[in-house]
Amino acid sequence: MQTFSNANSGAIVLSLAERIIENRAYLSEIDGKIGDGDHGVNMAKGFGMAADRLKGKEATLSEALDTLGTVLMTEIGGSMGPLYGVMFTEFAEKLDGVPAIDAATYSLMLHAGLEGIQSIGSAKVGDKTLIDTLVPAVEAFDGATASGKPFDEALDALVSAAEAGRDSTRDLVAKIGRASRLGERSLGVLDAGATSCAIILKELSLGARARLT
Amino acid sequence: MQTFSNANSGAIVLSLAERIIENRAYLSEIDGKIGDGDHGVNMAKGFGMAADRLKGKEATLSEALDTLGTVLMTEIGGSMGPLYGVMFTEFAEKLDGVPAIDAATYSLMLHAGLEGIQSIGSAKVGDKTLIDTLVPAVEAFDGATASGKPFDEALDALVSAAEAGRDSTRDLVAKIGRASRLGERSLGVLDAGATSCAIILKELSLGARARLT
Amino acid sequence: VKKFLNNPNEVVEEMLDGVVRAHRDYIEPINGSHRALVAKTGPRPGKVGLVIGGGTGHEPCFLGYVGKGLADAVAVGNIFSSPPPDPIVQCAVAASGGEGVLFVYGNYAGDVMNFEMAAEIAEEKGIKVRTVLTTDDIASSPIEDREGRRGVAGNFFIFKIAGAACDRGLSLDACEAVTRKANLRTYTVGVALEPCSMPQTRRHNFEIGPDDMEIGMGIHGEPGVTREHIKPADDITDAIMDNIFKEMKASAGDRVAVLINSFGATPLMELYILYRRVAQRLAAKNIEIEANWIGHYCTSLDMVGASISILHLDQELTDLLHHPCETAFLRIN
Amino acid sequence: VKKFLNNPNEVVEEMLDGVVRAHRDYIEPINGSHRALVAKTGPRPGKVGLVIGGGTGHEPCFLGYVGKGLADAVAVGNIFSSPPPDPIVQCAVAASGGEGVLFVYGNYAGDVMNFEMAAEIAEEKGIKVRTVLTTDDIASSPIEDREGRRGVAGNFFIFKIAGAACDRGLSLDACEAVTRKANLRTYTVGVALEPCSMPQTRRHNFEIGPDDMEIGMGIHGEPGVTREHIKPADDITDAIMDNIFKEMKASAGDRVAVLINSFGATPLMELYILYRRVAQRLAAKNIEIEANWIGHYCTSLDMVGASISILHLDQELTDLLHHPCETAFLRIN
Ligand SMILES: Nc1ncnc2c1ncn2[C@@H]1O[C@H](COP(=O)(O)OP(=O)(O)O)[C@@H](O)[C@H]1O
Ligand SMILES: Nc1ncnc2c1ncn2[C@@H]1O[C@H](COP(=O)(O)OP(=O)(O)O)[C@@H](O)[C@H]1O
Ligand SMILES: [Mg+2]
Ligand SMILES: [Mg+2]
Ligand SMILES: [Mg+2]
Ligand SMILES: [Mg+2]
Repeated sequence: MQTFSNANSGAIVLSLAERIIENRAYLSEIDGKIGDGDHGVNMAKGFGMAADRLKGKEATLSEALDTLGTVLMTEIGGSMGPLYGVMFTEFAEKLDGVPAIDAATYSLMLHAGLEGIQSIGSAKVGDKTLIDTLVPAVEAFDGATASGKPFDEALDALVSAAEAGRDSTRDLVAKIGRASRLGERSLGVLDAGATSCAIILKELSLGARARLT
Repeated sequence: MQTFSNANSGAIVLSLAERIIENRAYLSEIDGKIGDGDHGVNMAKGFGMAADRLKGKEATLSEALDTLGTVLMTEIGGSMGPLYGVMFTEFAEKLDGVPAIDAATYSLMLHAGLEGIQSIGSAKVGDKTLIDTLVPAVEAFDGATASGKPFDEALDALVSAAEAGRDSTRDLVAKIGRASRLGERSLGVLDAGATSCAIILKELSLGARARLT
Repeated sequence: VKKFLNNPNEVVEEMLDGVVRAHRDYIEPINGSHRALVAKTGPRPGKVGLVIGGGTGHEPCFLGYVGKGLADAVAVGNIFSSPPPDPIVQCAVAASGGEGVLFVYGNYAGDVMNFEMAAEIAEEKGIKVRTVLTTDDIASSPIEDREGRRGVAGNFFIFKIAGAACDRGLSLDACEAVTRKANLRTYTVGVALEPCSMPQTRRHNFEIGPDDMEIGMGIHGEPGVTREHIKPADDITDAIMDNIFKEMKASAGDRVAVLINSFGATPLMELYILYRRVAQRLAAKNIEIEANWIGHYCTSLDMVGASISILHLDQELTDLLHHPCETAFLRIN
Repeated sequence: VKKFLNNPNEVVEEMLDGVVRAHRDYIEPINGSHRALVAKTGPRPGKVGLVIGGGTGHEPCFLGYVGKGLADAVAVGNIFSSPPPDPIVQCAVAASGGEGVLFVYGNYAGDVMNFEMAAEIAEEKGIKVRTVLTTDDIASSPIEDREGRRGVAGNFFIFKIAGAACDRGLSLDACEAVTRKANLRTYTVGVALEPCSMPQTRRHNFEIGPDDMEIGMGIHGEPGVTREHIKPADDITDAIMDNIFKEMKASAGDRVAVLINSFGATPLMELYILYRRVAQRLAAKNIEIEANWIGHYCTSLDMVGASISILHLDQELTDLLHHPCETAFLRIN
């Protein structure tokens, strides 16, 4: 059975931060079209702060995710502070004390994050939010493992589904958040949160995949 | 001896106003380079107001110039209100009561206007102001009549000298007014007042020339 | 886009450093944090505490309205982003005088999540919290969804009323009720001519065509209701006032307060031109202007544009509007 | 360039219509003219009258500073143009309380010509007139030509001092003397990042390259001292403060008032960043900030830029600075 080690996997969070910082301008630009243009800036700030705290430390993945979740939740504010804050905190909690992370644990982790987000916001699939990335990604992962696929293939399925989910937001009318007041005018552009969520899920899963033994 | 009639020549002031209004944007643009960009706007406002008061009236040239001078002096403000205000008022005074205006009267008029301006401001030739247009124009007119040239040719000389005087300001360093704080940076652009003054002198003189009998 | 900046990532910290130095007569950091500022004179035993807050980029909102007779504390977020729960909790604690604390802030998903988490924590600390979400932007949602609307420049009026109610020693219930009433009677519509740009990117957050304007623009540059060809100032004002009149059930003899607010880059000259028309429109209906404010009251960084807010007064609101206050950007006495 | 306008040629009239409606508590037209406005409470027998004025496009300069304890009347010109003599004379008459009238305005050729003509006419009417030209823009001419300098945002301080002196009932001589002192002790430097544009042309009055700024910019968009590559806010502030320190002979323990003024489109956020550095620089020399103002006090239409003004106080100026006043844009009590 494929697993990856919690110990020393904290570096995954550093590369997560790198991806977000790289995409700062892009994410703000998307948010500017139907939102307020701060998504990339805020995300980069929060992930950058977490990375600064982690740099040089040999953190476990669960510790690193906890640091990230805590920074987002307590220092960032905006929509992303609470939403991603709770997601990463939940992720961390499910991995806490697990030395070798297998597909079942990974699935548990994903579900806990999703539930955390849904406990704060009330977005559903189709509302043009990060939920449109997260829900199909989790489902694809579970579907793949249920049909007997190994961890690495399930991660691939997760990444593809996340990206397809992100792309689906282009044709959705926003039902929640800032863009919801736009009605039809919100059509034709990606949702910023769905886009950052796809980046996060991809980087996390690529990190896990590269460490599978 | 060539003369033109004071009566019914008030229309010259209307065409003067037309020229200034046509050049509104141009004059403001020049003023914007080394001044505050309002010359065309203010001139057009003042000349337009005067034209509105004159329209439909059969004014003499002296009456029309007096209206223009009074409007500028009492309603326009800025540098142009007093300077051109006094110039046109002085012009009007010298023509007042003269039925047939000859070259000698025209010269008297020009000198009175020039002195009026100099009594308010203290600009000299070379300071990069309208004086650089006005002084050589008056001198050229006087020179031409002194050398025996008829009124029409003297007017031609006046117009050429006014335009040459205007052009001379391009290579002058401003010594007075807003632009004077710029030093060398005021080189290379025309002075706004010198430019409007050339327009005024040309239109006035063309109007006179066309009416000569 | 050019701005006076040092490190673009430190822009909020540097601004707040300037704010704290400039306004020390009115506000001071709570436990040394510039993200939670308390009025020097404001909180006191027996008085309901008023906590306001939100993202930055709207200066003088929100910190300019903290002081005696107005808000007791302000929680300060990043640009266009709600503060996290912690500074809000600190504000609640600092503002609390034992009679409960009123949270008043704009209705945005991020603010709601963070302020609600803060309210829970404050309640755990034994502080009773009530919340009024401001929803004055009538362009942001149809009337059927009044509660879904955004809070924008009308905040100015709603804070003022809430602050006066608290300062008069009304109960938490009463403070909440009159603040809710002020919110329901405040109507704002904004119009943008040019976009704003974030200091960190120095690029326009969005684009408006060279001959267009955006009606109903939010204070974070959220797109508005319609994008139209730019019109004369009076036509724009008429469109806004028609919308306001549709919702505001004002009769001849009624009184209102008017706020003409620049979004940042629109100068006073143009605001007066808008005010002129607003006054004409109100006069035509025999509605009296009890008070007016014209200037930069709730901005959106460097956006070119303006908003018009009308507070439909009644006797109680008129009274509270005139109640003295002393803050960096509003003084009544 | 987009603006809220109706007829661009009527922009000043429409603005003044708005002004007169908005600020009726403070100012009223003299003989029905919006070009000459008098303070509702201000002029009174036995008090020297203070008349200020100049072109428009600088709002809230100058009309925002008319009222009890500050200016008694303001003459209002066209955009960036001095008013003609007539409204100035009307102001002198309205402001006169028999003890003479003080004219305080910026040192510009146009203003000087028109105000001097007005002064002559007022003298003919038996009103004693004294004039103080403001020359606070230290970037506009070298120190040897101090009298040739422009008057810019430092007007704010000079008007305040003059208004207080008049309100205290000082003699015309004494009012003139202390106003002259305030002018000599006020130091301003402006920086523009982007040009302004006139409502009538809606084009930039001049151009500044995409990476440049203009140091020493005047409030009418007159070019400044140098055009340089744009620098961080602290560097700009340092350059300005270095220039000011060169002229201001302040010692440790001295007190100053600080004005950080937006030229129109620069938002408060950035002004606070400038203020932060000004405060740091003053603190490093142990110079105390007695009072500060940060915002839109003397603008230049929609120009992006700001100016820093320092008033070097002494006991008399400190006293007069704190003297109460009540105007549309400055209230001290
Ligand atoms: N209730 C919610 N549930 C899930 N996602 C949400 C919710 N509200 C907003 N979002 C996400 O937040 C994103 C915007 O994030 P961001 O720009 O950082 O915050 P803000 O909208 O406060 O400026 C949206 O693109 C959307 O995906
Ligand atoms: N003292 C003076 N004598 C003659 N012309 C002058 C004087 N001062 C200024 N000018 C002229 O005035 C012109 C500027 O006019 P204008 O732009 O209308 O006024 P302002 O400088 O007040 O904005 C200058 O170009 C110059 O020719
Ligand atoms: Mg956003
Ligand atoms: Mg000019
Ligand atoms: Mg935001
Ligand atoms: Mg001018």
